[in-house]
Amino acid sequence: MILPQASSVAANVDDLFNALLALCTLVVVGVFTVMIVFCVKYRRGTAAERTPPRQHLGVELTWTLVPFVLFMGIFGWSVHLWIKLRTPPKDAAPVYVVAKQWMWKVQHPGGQREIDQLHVPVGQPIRLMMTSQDVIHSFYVPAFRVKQDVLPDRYTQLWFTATKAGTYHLFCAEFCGTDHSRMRGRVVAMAAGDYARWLQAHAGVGLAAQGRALFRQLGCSGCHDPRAGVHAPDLDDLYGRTVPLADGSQALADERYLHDAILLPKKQIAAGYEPIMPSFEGRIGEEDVLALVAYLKTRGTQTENDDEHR
Amino acid sequence: MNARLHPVPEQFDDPVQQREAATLGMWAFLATEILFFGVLFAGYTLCRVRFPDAFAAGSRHTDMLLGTIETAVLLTSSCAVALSVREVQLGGRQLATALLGITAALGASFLVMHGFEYYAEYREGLIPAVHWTQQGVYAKGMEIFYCLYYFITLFHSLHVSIGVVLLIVMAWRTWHRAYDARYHTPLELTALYWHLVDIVWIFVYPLIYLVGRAG
Amino acid sequence: MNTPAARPQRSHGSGPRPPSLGGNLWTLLALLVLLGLSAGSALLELGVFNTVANLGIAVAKALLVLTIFMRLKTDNALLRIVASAGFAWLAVMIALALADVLTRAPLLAPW
Amino acid sequence: MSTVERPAPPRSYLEEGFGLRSWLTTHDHKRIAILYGIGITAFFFLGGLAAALVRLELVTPAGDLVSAETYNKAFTFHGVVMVWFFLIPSIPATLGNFLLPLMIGARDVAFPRLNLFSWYLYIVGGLFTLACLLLGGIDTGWTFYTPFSTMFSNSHVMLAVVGVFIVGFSSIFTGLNFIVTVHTLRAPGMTWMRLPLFVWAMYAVALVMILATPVLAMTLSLIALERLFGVGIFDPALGGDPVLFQHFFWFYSHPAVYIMILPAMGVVSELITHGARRRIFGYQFMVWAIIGIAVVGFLVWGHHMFVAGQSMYASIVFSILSFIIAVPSAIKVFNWTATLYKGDISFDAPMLYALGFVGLFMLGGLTGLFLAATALDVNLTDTYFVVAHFHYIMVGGAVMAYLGGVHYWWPKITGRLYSEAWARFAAILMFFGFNLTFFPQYILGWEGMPRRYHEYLPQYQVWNVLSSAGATILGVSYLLPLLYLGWSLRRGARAGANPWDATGLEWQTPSPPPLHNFAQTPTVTEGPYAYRQ
Repeated sequence: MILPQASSVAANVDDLFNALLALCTLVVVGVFTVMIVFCVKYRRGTAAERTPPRQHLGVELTWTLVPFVLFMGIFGWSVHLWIKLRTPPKDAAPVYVVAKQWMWKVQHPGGQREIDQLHVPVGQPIRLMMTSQDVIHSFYVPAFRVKQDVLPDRYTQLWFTATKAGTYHLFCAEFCGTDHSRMRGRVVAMAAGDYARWLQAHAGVGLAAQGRALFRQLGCSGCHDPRAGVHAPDLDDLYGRTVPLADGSQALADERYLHDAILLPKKQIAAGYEPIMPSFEGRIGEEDVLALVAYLKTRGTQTENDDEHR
Repeated sequence: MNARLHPVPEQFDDPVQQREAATLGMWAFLATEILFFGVLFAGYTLCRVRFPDAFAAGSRHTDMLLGTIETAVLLTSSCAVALSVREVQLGGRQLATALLGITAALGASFLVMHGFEYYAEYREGLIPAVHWTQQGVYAKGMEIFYCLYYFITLFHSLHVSIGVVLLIVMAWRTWHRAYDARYHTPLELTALYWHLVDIVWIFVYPLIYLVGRAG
Repeated sequence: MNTPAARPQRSHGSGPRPPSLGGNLWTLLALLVLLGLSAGSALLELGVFNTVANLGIAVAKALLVLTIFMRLKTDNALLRIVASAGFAWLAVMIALALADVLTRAPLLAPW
Repeated sequence: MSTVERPAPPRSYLEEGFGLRSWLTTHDHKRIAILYGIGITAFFFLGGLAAALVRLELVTPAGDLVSAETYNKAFTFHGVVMVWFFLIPSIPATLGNFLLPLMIGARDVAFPRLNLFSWYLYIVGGLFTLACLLLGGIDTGWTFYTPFSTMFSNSHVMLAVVGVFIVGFSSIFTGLNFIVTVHTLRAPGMTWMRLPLFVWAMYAVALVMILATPVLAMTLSLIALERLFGVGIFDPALGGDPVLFQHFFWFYSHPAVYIMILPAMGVVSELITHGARRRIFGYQFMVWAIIGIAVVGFLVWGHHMFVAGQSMYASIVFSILSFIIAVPSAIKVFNWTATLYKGDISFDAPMLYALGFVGLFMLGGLTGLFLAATALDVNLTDTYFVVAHFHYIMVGGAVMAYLGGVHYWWPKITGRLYSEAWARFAAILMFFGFNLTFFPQYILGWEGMPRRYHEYLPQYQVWNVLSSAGATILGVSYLLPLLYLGWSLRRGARAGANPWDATGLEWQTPSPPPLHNFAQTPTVTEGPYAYRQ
């Protein structure tokens, strides 16, 4: 088998595959043998005994129930593995993936950005948070035996732990238009030390710092600065707070709230403020929203003061 | 014209078999109709569980009074066509024709009322892609609600229109003695079709007009 | 085995016995009352029971139309099976698709 | 049962009129079957040409023969044409139309005019699809996934969608006709448990056709409107859910797979009993298996969506249901095998096709288990493994059975005998060509080659070359029947009423049958396949 087993689940998947393959081969060989024996023995003109056999309920039930039990066994094994495949370990490190026709854009929490490449450390569970800017794509690394469709306007996740250093193919597996077959990349699994060095060499500006730059660039500070003349909510220490809303309800200012407040400001309006903020949907990419939210999470009175002293 | 002029087609043994086949065929067709509309209802259900508030907001923009009257009109028309089949079976021609005429008229009035609804919605800016002016928190979910609203009601109105035409043809033929107590299968089938159109509306009514009305 | 057709000719079939005039009119009355109930209940604050009541009433109305107006009560049993098949298949479609939408782990925000 | 010699056979349905008009306005189910036969044969070779282009392109890893755009359009056209214009109508609309009334002792289907109307719908739908091809084609894949098909594709999606929409009605009306025909027009004595399995299969297929096809039609309408107006319920920009489209699409398209394979199972049951000259083993189990497949087939569609963003729990439910539906398929294979036991087996061409079917169907069905197993499907879905799997079922299964059926009933349909030697040669060649084409694709899939790839990694080339070589052989073996069957129309020996000495009402009437099938309505006194040895 050419396909390497390079993730923590690959061997488990292959075990199930091989077991099922063995079972199926057994069935195929068995049935074919019986068919061939019958075909030879009872071919026209032989002197075989041909009194019509009786119909046996027992025979029918046997070959109904035995396959059923076997199938249920395979099903149970498969589900056990499936739940493992779909449940990321708690300590998995997040990496963000944004797919678009026809490239993979990857963003590490440290701000490192890559296109059509993904560097990961060996032995560390990685959790990919993926979304698409246009059509449905699918993130597929055969060597890891993992695949997950990447949908527009929604996040899907995928996790794996690379077990062998090396470079592996990354494919888009869901047909996504003209250059679908060129939407390929590589996943580079590196020993922990090498990975740390790689991170350092490619350290861009951290996500939060990128967000702070964007916050100015996009003109957010023009309204949300306490000294600005516009009556806009103060964002200091917003993260984790409970925000009273205009319709009388309350909302917890978690990441999702911040994310939606930027893209869909009119969805949940803070009490006491006019709904005057423009929507940034379609104006900034998903990766910029990520950066802005990362910045807002760090933005407390403390950091803001530091900012001013500088 | 009467039943003697309707020879049993070659593939059937006798009129009983022919009627059985026609009725079963119609019911099989109605089963496909249920699934035709069913896709839209399934789409409605799955979208509504994702945007319950937006659907309620969208529903509040529909005209509940007109919707209720439309439902009553269709229910009455269903009864009228059922009575007209009964009348033909009992040999009454004039009353049967009149009842069919009433059914068709009720169907047409349903279409007219719906036309008014569409016009009001156009003025309110509630037609996605054509004239949509809604803003606010629920605008997007409402747009999905209204997409479904138009798919469902237009597809239903298409069925009502076909039904009205069929009913007029049936009325004309009943008047001209095409059907009598012994042979009236086309009339029966038209009535079945009309009842199904009614049943679809029975479900459209609460799903489109009655969401989020309380309070 | 080619013996002559064994099936006797039957005369024109007129289908199930027509329901009585009163039966039809009472059904209409019941339908209109149910319509009123459904509109009225929608205006009361019942929470999820608004939807339950509305759909329950709709099912009742549909059953009335099916059994009385469409004569499923008196007609061939096969027709009842065909009609229920349509609704059953629709129920399957909605139920299994809902099984997905309702059990999806919300993952709207990537953190 | 025995053949009845008639001194002066009545005029056959082929002699009822010779002009084009007599064909295009016919209400005779047998002539309509032939009209369908001509249509699906034309579409089969058109779709085959598209497949040839795909296989040629894939001989080399680089995308050097045609552009990516052309390649995408080729596989889309191949899929659309083969699924809706060949496979779905293939056995039901040709063999089914021809044989269903004959097998139950009826003079025609219940609604002959509707039957002709279905054929016209099929042709009109086909013309839209051809127009789509001539104007530049469509590049969405036959699955029309949103939002690519609604918002992003720049090809003629509308024309293809309208074509498929129209042809959907054709199959709804065919299904409706079959259901009513089986219920009302059975000859005296033809009880349900005496129906040939082919009739049972047609009945089950008709059920699937009328209950699933409307869902496709409406879903495609939603796609068309969304494309036309730029808004719709699948639109992610509104918060709409593209996965919802997939639910609706597969609610039709998975049962559609059973529309393709159930008739094939029906045909093979006829062919194997004929070849082994035995009653089918376990008739009742075979019947229940057919019904079980048709019904449970509606409950498994989500196995196409394990990695599509469907919830983990829903996937588990769909997975177990998919395993369950494998049981009736297994029952059928075992019963066919057991039918050979103590038989009197002859290996004429129809029997060879049938045995080939059983072999290929097993390989296709068993690999379905890999795809039903969620954890394995993650790796295998959207790779060539899936492509190989469904070609084993639909081409290895359905097409083999269709051709076997065409050979078996050819004397009945045309009144002529074909060259047995050529027919056996074609059947054997087809079996080998098929395996050479598609078995390598299983390996490609397991090694991770995604489907619908215009260019691929060099490491996959060996298997792709083998597959393309096999496709050449397969192509030749598909052309052969066209030649020798065509030749038999003019030069073939006359067939008697019952050249196979087979049971079944269709063999009790002259070949080709007269306009209304039977001089007198037959009376049935025993179950099917009552072969005496």
